Amino acid sequence: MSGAEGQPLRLLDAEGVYRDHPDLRADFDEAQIRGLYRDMAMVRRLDTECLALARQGELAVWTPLSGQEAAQVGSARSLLPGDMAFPTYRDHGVAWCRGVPPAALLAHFRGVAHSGWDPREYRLHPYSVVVGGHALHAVGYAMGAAAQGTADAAIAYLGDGAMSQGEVNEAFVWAAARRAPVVFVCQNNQWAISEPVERQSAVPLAERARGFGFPGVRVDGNDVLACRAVVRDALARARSGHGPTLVEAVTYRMGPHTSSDDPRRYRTAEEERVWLRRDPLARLRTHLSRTDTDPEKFLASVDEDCDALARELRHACRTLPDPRPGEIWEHVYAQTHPLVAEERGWYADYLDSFEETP
Amino acid sequence: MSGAEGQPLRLLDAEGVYRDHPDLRADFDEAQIRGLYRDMAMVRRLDTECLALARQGELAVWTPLSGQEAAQVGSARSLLPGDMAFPTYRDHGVAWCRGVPPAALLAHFRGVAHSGWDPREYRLHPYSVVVGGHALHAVGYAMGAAAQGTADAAIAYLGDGAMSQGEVNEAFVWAAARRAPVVFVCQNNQWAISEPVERQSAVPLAERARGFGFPGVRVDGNDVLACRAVVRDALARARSGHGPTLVEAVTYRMGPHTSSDDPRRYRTAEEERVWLRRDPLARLRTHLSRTDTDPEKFLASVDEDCDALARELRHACRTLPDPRPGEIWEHVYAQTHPLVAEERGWYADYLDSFEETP
Amino acid sequence: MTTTTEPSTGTTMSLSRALNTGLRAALADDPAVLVMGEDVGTLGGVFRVTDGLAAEFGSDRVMDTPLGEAGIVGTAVGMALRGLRPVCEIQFDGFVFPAFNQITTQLAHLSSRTRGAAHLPLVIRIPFGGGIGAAEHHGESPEAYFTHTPGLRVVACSTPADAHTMIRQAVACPDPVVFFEPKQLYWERGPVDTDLGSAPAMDRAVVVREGSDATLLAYGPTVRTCLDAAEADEERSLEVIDLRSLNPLDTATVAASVARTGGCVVVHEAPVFGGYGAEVAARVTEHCFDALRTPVRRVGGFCAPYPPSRLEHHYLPDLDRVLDAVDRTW
Amino acid sequence: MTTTTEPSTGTTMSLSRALNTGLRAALADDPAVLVMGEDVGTLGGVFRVTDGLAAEFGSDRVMDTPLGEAGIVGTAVGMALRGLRPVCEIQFDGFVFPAFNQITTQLAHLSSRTRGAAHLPLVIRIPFGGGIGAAEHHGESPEAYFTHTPGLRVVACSTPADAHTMIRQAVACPDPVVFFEPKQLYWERGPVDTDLGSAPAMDRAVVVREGSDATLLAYGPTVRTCLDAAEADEERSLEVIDLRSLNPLDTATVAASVARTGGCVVVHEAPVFGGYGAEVAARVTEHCFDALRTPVRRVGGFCAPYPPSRLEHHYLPDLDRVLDAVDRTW
Ligand SMILES: Cc1ncc(C[n+]2csc(CCOP(=O)(O)OP(=O)(O)O)c2C)c(N)n1
Ligand SMILES: Cc1ncc(C[n+]2csc(CCOP(=O)(O)OP(=O)(O)O)c2C)c(N)n1
Ligand SMILES: [Mg+2]
Ligand SMILES: [Mg+2]
Repeated sequence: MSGAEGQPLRLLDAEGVYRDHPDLRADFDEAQIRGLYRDMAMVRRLDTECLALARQGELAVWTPLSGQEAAQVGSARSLLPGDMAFPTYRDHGVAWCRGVPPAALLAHFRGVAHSGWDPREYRLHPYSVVVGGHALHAVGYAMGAAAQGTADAAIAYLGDGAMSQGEVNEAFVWAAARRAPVVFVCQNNQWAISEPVERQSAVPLAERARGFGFPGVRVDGNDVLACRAVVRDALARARSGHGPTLVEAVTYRMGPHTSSDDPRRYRTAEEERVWLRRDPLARLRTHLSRTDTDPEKFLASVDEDCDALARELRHACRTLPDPRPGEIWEHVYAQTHPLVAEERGWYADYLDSFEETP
Repeated sequence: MSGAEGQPLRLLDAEGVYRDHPDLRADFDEAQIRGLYRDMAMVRRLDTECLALARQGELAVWTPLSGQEAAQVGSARSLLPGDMAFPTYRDHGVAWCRGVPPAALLAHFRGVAHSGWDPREYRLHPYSVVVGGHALHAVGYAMGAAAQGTADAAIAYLGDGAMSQGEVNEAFVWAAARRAPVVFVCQNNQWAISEPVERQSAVPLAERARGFGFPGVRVDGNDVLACRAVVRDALARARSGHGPTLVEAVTYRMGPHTSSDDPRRYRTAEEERVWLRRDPLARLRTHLSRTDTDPEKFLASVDEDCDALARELRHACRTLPDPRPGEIWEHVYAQTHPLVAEERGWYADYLDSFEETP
Repeated sequence: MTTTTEPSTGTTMSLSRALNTGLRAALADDPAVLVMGEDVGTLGGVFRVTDGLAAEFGSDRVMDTPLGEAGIVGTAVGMALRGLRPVCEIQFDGFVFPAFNQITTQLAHLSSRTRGAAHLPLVIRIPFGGGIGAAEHHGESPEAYFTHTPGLRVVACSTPADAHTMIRQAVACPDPVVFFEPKQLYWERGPVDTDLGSAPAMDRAVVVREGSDATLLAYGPTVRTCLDAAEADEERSLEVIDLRSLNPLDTATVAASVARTGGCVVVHEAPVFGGYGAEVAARVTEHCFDALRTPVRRVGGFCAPYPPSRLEHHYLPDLDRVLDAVDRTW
Repeated sequence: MTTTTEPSTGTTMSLSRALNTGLRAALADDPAVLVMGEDVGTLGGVFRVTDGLAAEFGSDRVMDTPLGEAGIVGTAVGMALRGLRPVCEIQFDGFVFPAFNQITTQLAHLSSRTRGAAHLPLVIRIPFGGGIGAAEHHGESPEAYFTHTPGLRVVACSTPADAHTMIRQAVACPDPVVFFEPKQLYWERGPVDTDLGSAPAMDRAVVVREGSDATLLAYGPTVRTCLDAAEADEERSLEVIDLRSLNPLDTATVAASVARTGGCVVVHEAPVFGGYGAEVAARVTEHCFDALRTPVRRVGGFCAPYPPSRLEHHYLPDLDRVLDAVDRTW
């Protein structure tokens, strides 16, 4: 596959017009395209809603994904059920595609749990807060899957900033040395908080891979069809024993870094406007409205689903039960640990002592 | 400059015949060539002598460089006095070229000091025991030199194994992002203790650089002229603000990893024989004997110098004074530290208490 | 009640601002000083500690770095070797670990390794502690990993006045300093005296409230907790010491107090087990064994990773837990 | 004198060999177990602990990895998440720090982070301690960095018998275990009983010498030092406890002894300041305050990086320094 340098691979142009690409197989039928659109619309709505909940103080913080729906949905919809995904804290679209109930995402951001889902059930690792900390896990997981003789693959999501972390580059070393069935998807959203991607690298990030001995591909991260095709092929390559691929999805974080961030401190409104015109949802919607058998009806049904999702989220957020104090100690160890038991007991008694006081 | 892939750049072929290379300026005169040969012969002798001292128990350990003289001397002789070198534990040839008195090298290996020289005086950082730990220092040093408006450069020595360390790859990120005047010289001596270089990378190590946005060059590390020319040019590039270069010097560790290692456990005698035929000293000697005005006389004088060096080393080793106990605390902090003072005082009294007992 | 750290003269400002003015002074005083880290330039840091400094001193002296903590500390070490005085920012406590190798095996060792030839006047600023409702790894207290590492000095400020003077003292110090800033108190306001003359030395503990019945030892965010506890205790007269310097520890000041009060409680947010309080307790016991009524009591975090924020008030030592421990010094 | 850790039955072998046979048994017992690290395969490890295992189990189960400790531990975490049971080797104590982020923020947190869904039965073997005349970073004792990290279990073996049983217990343990091996004792020989049935649980301390006048607490290499000291002391009857498990600490066994002897000395090679001995001292004091004649005495390394090897005998606690501390328990 080509495309580590220069123009990112693309199937839908900025006007939503579909153009074949010699390197990409893009045989998506109407149902698939509708599915991708629906996913993107739903996570966009999820995002808007959660940002609002954060601003209302219902969530402690929120990390918006708006602008990155195509990269996340296109890649995550390429996974098979047995594959394992290792997301960052911004990959709600990936969580959505893995089937994690939206309400389960809130636990982390409301501060009731570090992670709200069982990673084994959804084959989605918890969000990685330490930037890059999960890249090696994906490689190890993939090595394990290969050692067990399965065709399962792993996918590791990274930001452009994460590409500077030593551990992430070590993950590239290991993946290459062991030909691990892993795909690295770097969402280059142009910013690591206030730092533009040029501060991390003078050359396109996809080029990084070749130096480690595996292919890098630059794809238009706002074109869900291209993302879907590129990641599907990379996963197939991984599964068949040909080793890792780095996919750089060139995209944009349209909102703030988190609900506490103010992007006006470091970037221009003009830049934001330029990228607004590249909105991945708008692009697929244009395509749909040209090609779908009944776009109006379909889009209306999506809108309804979105509204329902928003209601569900608001309700879920406000009814999320607070954790019991005992949970502090509950899963520190799998096996009995006397110190944990002692502290836990002490604290329970300590709390009781207050209740006893009249 | 070309040569990140495929055949390493070379000026002297395996038979010691000089062949021009379109990419390399190689205007070395007789005095320079003699100098390079003398350096290589001296450090080879230093190495043999120190390995013997280690085997006799006079040194706790020794890390032999034999086979890597050309890579070390060729690169280090390209440094200007104001440049700073950051060596590994095996770069005695670099230390030699920086003017460190050979006896000062022994301190580390005899265990009387962690490092035997003043890095400011010789512009040679202490040997790096933690693999890769010094790569970022070289980058930072180079950034500092540039910030101060000087044309000083830094050179960081790395092994093939070190290329897998996250920190080393982070050093590549920083060097590229800041266009730091630093040259990375990776001596690919084929082995990281018992692990062949293929375990670290599936592609030539020099290729790593391009992915970070700077050039990588593969040079025949057993050809001192090529090493000298390549590193000189890379340093010139760094000095003139064009940023870092990675030089992979393809060479071979002809001896054990350390005096305690037994390479027969992991590599074949046949492999060692193949590389013995590529001995960097023999190669330059053949060249010299063809081109030098009076090779016999010159080589004889070098032999004498080597013998003198060996005597000096043996003497220095046996007369190296043991450190005083107080040195434990002497340089932990530059400024008074009550705990250090308290412990030091206590221990002095404690030692005295033994002497008092009759 | 002595208030040595809060001189009556001086402007009132937040702790974050006090650090900002301290860094500004350090940058202005010495062209070798530079500030570096993630988002410290254009953004001015996520806590605004470096706000405006890049505009004033340029992006080469207030430098936005690539995203990698080993890179930040490792290149800073290299710059220090070249004669600069870098002040590194680690964005949050939980993100210092990628730099741990550089800090532990390089920064802390280089002076000894070179027999004093390498000077490393390098400061690592780390916002630490919890109680701000943040996500995992944004509320931790990793100080004990550093206090056990010879070659490092470790300090923590707890007031705007100290923040200002101590950051300037740290920058001026010829040794590496790990400088902890209490996140929870960034927006607390207090007087700041920009004249360093009257400030206590960086490695001195300060009695911030005098008392006679028991001694509370704290640093960073728990100084406030202990002062509140002392205030709330109507029956007992509690002395509160802000340790300020964790390595070295000002044993003399601490021991003098405990010898007088006969009771001691040490309070921090980090897990008690193997925490810095263990060293304080052991050391106080070594010095004041006969004076102590009971063992030194330790109050701190539990043997568990820092919990999700809805549980942090259970995890963090508060006024009640401090007073409960004080009860147990009789 | 009880010698619970040295059963009379069993073959005699070196500690290195005892680990080797333990690992072999673990590999043979469970196909999910794998061994990984630098030079653990073909070479069999620089201390020959994994000698012959690659030949027997293949290079996929005894895996030579690229040179990077974060990579070793990080990929091992991933493999554990997939259901394997990796045993990682860190070649020397001083080289564990590049993996510190993985160990501290990932390995130790993942069970809590996933509310118990992620199991991490992962062992990190670390040869530790000095006294072998080696270069910088080959003689360190970093255990306190790990004991303060909730989520990790930390153990240290000191005899061939324990080496064999404890490594097998560690591999079988559902939690991450940091497993310290005393470099200095790799070639010490002793009996090994390969039947795990009679072995004490991994988290129990063991009284390795009974005594009535004072208690010496040690682990890893200092167990031998303390036994020698106890032997050499003709006037006093010294009890020696091999802590074996540092986190959790078997407080009950320790406190029972100190309550009886009234004197306590804790001995390790790591710097005393902020070292593991501080926790032991604080905890023993909390439990045995009234029984203690004097404060718990701590003997260990100094507030300095591990020195060049010609000075290590000054830095390391030896028989004399232990006995000097025993003197000071009266
Ligand atoms: C190791 C580490 N260092 C610093 C941080 C603080 N931090 C959180 S997000 C972020 C920027 C990440 O940028 P990028 O990788 O591009 O991902 P994005 O946020 O753009 O999705 C930083 C510096 C962190 N979480 N982890
Ligand atoms: C961080 C770290 N991990 C492990 C080691 C142990 N070790 C010492 S040398 C070495 C191999 C280094 O190989 P390479 O980088 O190729 O250099 P060479 O020895 O071949 O010169 C290893 C693993 C170390 N010194 N530092
Ligand atoms: Mg980004
Ligand atoms: Mg090598």
